[in-house]
Amino acid sequence: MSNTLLALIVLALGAIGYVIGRQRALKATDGDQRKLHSLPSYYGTNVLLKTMVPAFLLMLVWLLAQPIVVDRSVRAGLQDESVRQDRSVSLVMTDVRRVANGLGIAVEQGVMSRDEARSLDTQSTDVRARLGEAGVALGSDVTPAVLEAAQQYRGLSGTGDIARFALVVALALAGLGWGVRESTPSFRARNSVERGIKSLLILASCIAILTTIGIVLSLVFNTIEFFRIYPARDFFLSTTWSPSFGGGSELGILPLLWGTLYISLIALLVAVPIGLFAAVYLSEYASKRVRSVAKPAIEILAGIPTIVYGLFALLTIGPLLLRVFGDDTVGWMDGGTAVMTAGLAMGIMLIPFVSSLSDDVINAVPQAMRDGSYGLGATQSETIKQVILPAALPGIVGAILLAASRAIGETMIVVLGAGAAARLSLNPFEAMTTVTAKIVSQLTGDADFSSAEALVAFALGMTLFVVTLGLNVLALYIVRKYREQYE
Amino acid sequence: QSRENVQIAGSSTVLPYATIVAEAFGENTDFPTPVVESGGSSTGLSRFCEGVGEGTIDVANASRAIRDGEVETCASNGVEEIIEVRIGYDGIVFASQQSGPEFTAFEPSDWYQALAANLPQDGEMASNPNSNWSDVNGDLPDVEISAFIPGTRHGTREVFEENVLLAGCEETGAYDAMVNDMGMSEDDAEAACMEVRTDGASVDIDGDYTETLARLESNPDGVGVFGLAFYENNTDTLKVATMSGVQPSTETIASGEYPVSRPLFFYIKKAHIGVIPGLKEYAQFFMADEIAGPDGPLSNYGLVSLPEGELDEVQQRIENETTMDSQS
Amino acid sequence: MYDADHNRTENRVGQTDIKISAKDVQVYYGTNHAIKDVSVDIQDKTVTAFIGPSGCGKSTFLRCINRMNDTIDIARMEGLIEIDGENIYDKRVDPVQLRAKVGMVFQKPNPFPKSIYDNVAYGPKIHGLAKNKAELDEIVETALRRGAIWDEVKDRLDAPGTGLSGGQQQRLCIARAVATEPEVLLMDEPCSALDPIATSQVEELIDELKQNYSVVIVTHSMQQAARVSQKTAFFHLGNLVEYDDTEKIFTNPQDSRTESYITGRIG
Amino acid sequence: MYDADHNRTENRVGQTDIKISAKDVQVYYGTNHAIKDVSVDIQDKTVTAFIGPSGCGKSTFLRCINRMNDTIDIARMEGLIEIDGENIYDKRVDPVQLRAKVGMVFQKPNPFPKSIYDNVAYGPKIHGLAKNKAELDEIVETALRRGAIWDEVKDRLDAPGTGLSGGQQQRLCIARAVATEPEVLLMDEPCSALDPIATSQVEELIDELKQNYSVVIVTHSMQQAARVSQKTAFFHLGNLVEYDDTEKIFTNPQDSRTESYITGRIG
Amino acid sequence: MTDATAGATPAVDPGRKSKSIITTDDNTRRRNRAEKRFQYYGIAAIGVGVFFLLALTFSILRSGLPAFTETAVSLEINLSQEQFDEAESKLLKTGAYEQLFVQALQQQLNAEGEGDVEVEEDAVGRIMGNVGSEIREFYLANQDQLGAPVTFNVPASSRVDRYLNGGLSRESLAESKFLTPEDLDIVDRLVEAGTLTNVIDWDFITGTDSGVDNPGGAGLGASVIGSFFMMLVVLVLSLPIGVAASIYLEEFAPQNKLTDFIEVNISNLAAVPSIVYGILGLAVFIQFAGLPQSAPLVGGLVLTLMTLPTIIISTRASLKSVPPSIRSAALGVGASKMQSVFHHVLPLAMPGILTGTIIGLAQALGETAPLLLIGMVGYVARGYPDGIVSGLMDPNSAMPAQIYTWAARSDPAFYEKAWGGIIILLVFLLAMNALAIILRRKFERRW
Ligand SMILES: Nc1ncnc2c1ncn2[C@@H]1O[C@H](COP(=O)(O)OP(=O)(O)OP(=O)(O)O)[C@@H](O)[C@H]1O
Ligand SMILES: Nc1ncnc2c1ncn2[C@@H]1O[C@H](COP(=O)(O)OP(=O)(O)OP(=O)(O)O)[C@@H](O)[C@H]1O
Ligand SMILES: [Mg+2]
Ligand SMILES: [Mg+2]
Ligand SMILES: O=P([O-])([O-])[O-]
Repeated sequence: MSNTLLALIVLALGAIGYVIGRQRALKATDGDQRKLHSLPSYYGTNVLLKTMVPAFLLMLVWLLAQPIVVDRSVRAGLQDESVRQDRSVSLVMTDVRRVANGLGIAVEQGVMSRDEARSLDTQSTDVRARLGEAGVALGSDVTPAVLEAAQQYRGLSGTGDIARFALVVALALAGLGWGVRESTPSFRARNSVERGIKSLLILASCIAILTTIGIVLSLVFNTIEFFRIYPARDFFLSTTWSPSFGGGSELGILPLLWGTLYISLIALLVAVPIGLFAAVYLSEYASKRVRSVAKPAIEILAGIPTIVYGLFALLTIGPLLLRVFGDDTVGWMDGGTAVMTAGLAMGIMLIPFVSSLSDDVINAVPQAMRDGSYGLGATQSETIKQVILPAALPGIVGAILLAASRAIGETMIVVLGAGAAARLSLNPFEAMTTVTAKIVSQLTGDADFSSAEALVAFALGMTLFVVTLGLNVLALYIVRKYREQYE
Repeated sequence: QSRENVQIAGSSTVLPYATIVAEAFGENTDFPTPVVESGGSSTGLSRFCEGVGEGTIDVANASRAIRDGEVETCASNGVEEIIEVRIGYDGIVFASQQSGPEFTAFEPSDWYQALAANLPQDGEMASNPNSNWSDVNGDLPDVEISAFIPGTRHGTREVFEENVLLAGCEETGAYDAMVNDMGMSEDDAEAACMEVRTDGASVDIDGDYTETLARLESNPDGVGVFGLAFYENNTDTLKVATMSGVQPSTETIASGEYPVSRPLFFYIKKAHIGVIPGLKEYAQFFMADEIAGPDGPLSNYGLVSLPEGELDEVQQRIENETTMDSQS
Repeated sequence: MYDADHNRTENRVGQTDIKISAKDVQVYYGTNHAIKDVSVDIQDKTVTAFIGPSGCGKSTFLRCINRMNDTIDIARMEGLIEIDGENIYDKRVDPVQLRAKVGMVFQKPNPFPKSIYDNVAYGPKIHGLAKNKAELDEIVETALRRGAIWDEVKDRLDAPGTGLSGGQQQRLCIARAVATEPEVLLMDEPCSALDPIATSQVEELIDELKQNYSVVIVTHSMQQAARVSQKTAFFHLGNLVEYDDTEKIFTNPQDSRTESYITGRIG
Repeated sequence: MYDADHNRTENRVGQTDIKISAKDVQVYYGTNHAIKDVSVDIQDKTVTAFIGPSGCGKSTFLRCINRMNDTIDIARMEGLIEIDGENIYDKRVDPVQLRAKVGMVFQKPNPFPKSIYDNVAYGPKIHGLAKNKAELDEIVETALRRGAIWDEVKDRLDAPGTGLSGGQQQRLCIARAVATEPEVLLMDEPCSALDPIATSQVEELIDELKQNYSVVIVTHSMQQAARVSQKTAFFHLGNLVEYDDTEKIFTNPQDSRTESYITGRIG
Repeated sequence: MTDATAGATPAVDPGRKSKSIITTDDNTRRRNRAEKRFQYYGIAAIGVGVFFLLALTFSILRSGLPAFTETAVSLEINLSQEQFDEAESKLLKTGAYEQLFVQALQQQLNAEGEGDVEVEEDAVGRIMGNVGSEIREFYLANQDQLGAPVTFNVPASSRVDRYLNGGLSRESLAESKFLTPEDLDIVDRLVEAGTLTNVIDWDFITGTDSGVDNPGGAGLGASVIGSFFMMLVVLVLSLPIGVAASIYLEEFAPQNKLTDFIEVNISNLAAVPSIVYGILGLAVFIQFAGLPQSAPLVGGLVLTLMTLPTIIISTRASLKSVPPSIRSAALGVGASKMQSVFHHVLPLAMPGILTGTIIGLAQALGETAPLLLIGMVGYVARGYPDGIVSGLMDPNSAMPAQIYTWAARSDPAFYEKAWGGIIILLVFLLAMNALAIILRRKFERRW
């Protein structure tokens, strides 16, 4: 509640700052904005940013830190006496927080007065029952120590809340003052604002790095643990994948990697040509009406849950392929689940990834390029193939990379469509499986979570991460080399 | 903020029963409906063992007993007191399409001979020559072997390997042949008994029983391994085969006649009792006679409930909050 | 190859075969009536200049002749244009073949984002004018020479065409257009970004082209029109005001507007 | 607002304040040395013409003056350019402010894919030149008038700027550039697509601008250079061959290359 | 030149007949055929896409539409205070109410029946779905109705529903313990009497999940809300962050090793299996930051991280495709880089950005795996949140998670529910995309 209020106050101060900053700058030049370095709105925005950004940052940090600090000090008080023999401090703290919260709710609902909440003791009151009246359920009766700690908790939090409120508002005001003082005609407000925005942009791109670090960190420890109990050599070089419970599993990643690449390849062989042709048709040939219907329609394919594709692969594509390539005809295929089955279903799913994005970039190629080609007597398809697609190449590569990534990361279709067999084979009509599918199954299975069979999921994840990283570096390198010719 | 609800995670085999209980618990008590996550026994236990406190789960469902290594990890993370609750048994049945070939009776030996990677032949291990069920046993239909068995991530697989494959291996004398004639160590022989062929006759299913069912749907000659509850819910599309002459049912499993079954569990963090409202009540509710007893909704759904005495003992254990180490 | 025929064809300049014949052409951009009722006969083996103030519809009319207006959504054309007696808006006409026959140099140079070589080789390749790489190389070289840009780019044929200076791009586009050997060449201000020398080289090219082909050139330079063209058409506000022998237009215009324009009084 | 100062400043034409001073400027495109060692002082309130054959580096040098070369990845500049005594490549210099001060009309017209009005209003808007809509309208109208295009577009200010004819686009870009009231205006062949009348209107504009500002114009027309400029610089193969009073360059060039060029012998 | 070229193109001679444009020559015919082929490939590609869309839609609709109806029993019962008190004293109160209802129905059947065959209570129990909680809820809220007749409309068992829909035959029930062929006679009687009717199952659209033995009570409503809050988080975070990151990388970042590293990283993040994001989310948001489990906020954050690469990659691709002349034009009138990007480049790149957003959100909306680890898959029947904060923080499920759990349940009725859920998911998706698609149309232009 008070946080919402605080946020609103800061927002209001920001708005006020905007107006003042703008006015002050304008006033200094008697309303002639031409004499200002920047547009008046930049002066306003400058003040607004200076008012709001530090204040919100402080508020955020404080909100994160206060519970920790309060926790720490209440905890210190509990340490000696009251930690029940069989309870860790953290659980007692859970109780303390629950009671403290309960008191808060009770006060809010008028079940208890503020003083009462402060002076309550376990002898004279059944705290559990009183809190029950306010709809706060407690797991057990409240001990005096816990109640006391809860009251202390409430006190500290209350003080913290007030201090936060005051400091945040003060900081906002300070920022406002600073910004307003700066708002002189010669102040480079635009540069200042743009610097601020640029920092925000940089911050946004850092999130990608943070995510990467997070992923690596969340995988790496268990991966190390895995390699401690399972030889890395076997993991990377063995061509057999056969986990079992009794120990003695063989956990070679090669067949899984092979399956991943094979299935992704087939999916891309389906999705890229179909997607590109669809994109080309939509952007170059189709009438506006057809385009406005077909494009979003195809995009639905990306939104159909993958389990549907999995079932579609299993129940429709598999039997169909079996009829064509099965024992009755050429005998390449033994069962309905195969690399081909999953690859086809996945390919369908990936069509919109390629088509929609490529359509947008193709559409963005300037008309002058087309005119130039038509003017030479090129047919539309020649123009597309030789002028437009090369011009749109960077974007198309991006789209294909996205589709490839999605193919590598897909699980459900593989589980249902490809069969679960980990094998190294060239025949696309055989069952295989992928790294991702095995990550999911090893992670969510029945194996002992500290065993190699479960930990291998992390090693698989880590390896896949490194492998795709390598592939991406390669892709970047190729694109760069290719692109340099053009720009 | 403090957590209001009981938080449960773990086995997908226990999940159905847990949902029945959770729904009833929410409807019949003043506590909020517990949250039951699926994700597998292993995930559930690993989260269970992350530590104590509100941010961790209170109960882990498991379709197998917790392992020593896991207990150690738990302990090292401060989860020292665990209450083990055995809720009943899960029967494992062999079923095929209602309209498919006549699979009506199996012996463990049939399965062993059909699925083993290698069979002893003239004092040597040779790769399994059987391609049709009738090659294995003349009474079985003459259709290609196509079995859908639980993948290695499933606890069911372990039961299948031990109670069916290994049993069949011993029944046919293959085990003895390996140990005595070929001079294999007992461990090696056991491993050889349980090694499943990879030429496509047997398909590992990593997903749920619905996936096995879907596989059968696209392959009418297939035979699949299911949980009893699943089969009972799908008698319109599946027909079940006897194993060693015994028809699977809650009664034959409870009595121990039917050979393939496994116990199901959930584990409670004792430290959370009294901290998380409703935790103990949930466990009590779960194992109450009206729920987990032979006439309760769980049994009605397909859980093989605990025999009378055992149920009492479990109820007692919950009541007294008896932890695992204190019972042993 | 043009040179070879030079002598034989020289004498036929001035003949009056009609190559392109437009009748009552109207062009609308949405509701904007950009070309009003234009009828004109353009002769073979002749250079025809289109002059007129900016925005009067020269480019628009030019684009009608090889149906480049088709690519502008909002453009709508009415009337009849015949080339060699064939209605180019006939259903059976393949605009691709038309455009191969009627080449075009656009007002704004628009090199492809490809190498200089590929820019020029593109047309010959799609029309199958070269049997092999060596022949193609030759075609490219010849075209670049005729576009008066060979010397500047011969060492950087692999560099992107978009990295050239404005005038170089313009000449590249001219080279690109002549490389496909069109029968009619439409040039929309081909020398606007060229220095006098390059301009005169292009003018020479035009002169050479007219031995065999018909060239239509849009220009804002009266001098240029007078220098290179045999016929001149003066457009004003979408109307074809006057069309006659160049000499006549520049010495004795019939319409007062024409006179005003060439003497620099209306724009 | 320029007109207001017209009379007062008239008499000061011909003064020799140095506005832009370039010393030893080198520009490389990758390994291509496009500008070699160019030093030149450009005076205030003067029109300076850059002439030279196509591809000699005029545009490149022009783009150095307002640091538009910064946007070309492979372009690298060395040397010193000062405007009003301040090194424009100094770290503290804000290229944005520089470009607001040094306006530019590009060789290839590049209107924004927005309405004509917005094309012109964009600069004044971001520089805060108008207090309100009415003022902005006025600025736009004035700019379009000065760009000699007002009459043609006044009825279609909401139409997209990209739907104009080539010459109209060019004038729109001129209007857009003058709308921001730069102190220096760099014009890269501003009249290349214009008819004589429009050209003379733009030349008038240039004449008017020089009362207060400094104008640099690239042109291929010797006549135009002679007409509008007071100073002329002749570039050749990346070198500044000669820089002097226009009159002198055209009547008595010092360098033989200059002479060859203006008499039409080298290109 | 002359010599060299004369041989090259002998076709040109002064008196040559100029080519007709109406009669096509061989070369053009060949090229036109290629053109036609190319165009047909395009049409075929679209056709393939649309065909699969239709095929999938058809199978989804066929399997899912029955989920929207249910077979309901309407019955008037009269509960006394004593019966109420007794039921309330039980541990399994809902069971007691159910029994009362079943008894009432049994009585009615026997009363109006021919009298010769007694209908067993068990048989009636098998016909009914789980009805106890509905009845209990009603009487807890309306105790004044005790002792007065009240008509209830409650679901019959899922098998009865399937039988009446033609999904079950008598023969197939031979082995079933949940419904016997004989029970169907009673069902037929009830249908004739109008006690059993087919009605729209509003609970399915608005309700929460139910236990596995109660398919009639299962609903998707709460998880729609869960998904809504998740998507809200995803949209609010991933679009601005993704666009901001792309702008920085594409327009401002110096070309150096670091930005290359970031670029490669982002493409790589797109290839990280979604369950790994779940692992990350569990570690960072739940264990480290202490956010609650099963909360849509956490789900949204995880999906945001997962969606970011998609949005960044597509945004960068479309920023790249904006021609440089636009940037020069803006810089040339003295716009700052920031202004040129925000005023000119970004609007032109908008279609691509929106496409990336549509695809990214579609992917996020249908994703289950990462939710597995942060507690949103399973049984999370917590009903509706009462505000934004509670919507974000209270445990909830999400549509794909709910569908996934249903699809794994034994009772085939849940399989139907899963497909029905997919229909709702797609409707939600379409609604979500509609705005983006309209916006995209507005921004699309060619120049
Ligand atoms: N973006 C670029 N990348 C590489 N080289 C370039 C680029 N722009 C120009 N050049 C080269 O630099 C040299 C000078 O080009 P510049 O554009 O300055 O010529 P210019 O004098 O303006 O010619 P024009 O009159 O034809 O416009 C030319 O050789 C040209 O090919
Ligand atoms: N794509 C278009 N959309 C709408 N109107 C257009 C388009 N192209 C040209 N116009 C308009 O049509 C008229 C004729 O334009 P056109 O380009 O033919 O002029 P032009 O004679 O070539 O002029 P310039 O010498 O300036 O190139 C002009 O009023 C112009 O604004
Ligand atoms: Mg034109
Ligand atoms: Mg230039
Ligand atoms: O999910 P399970 O651990 O029971 O296989």
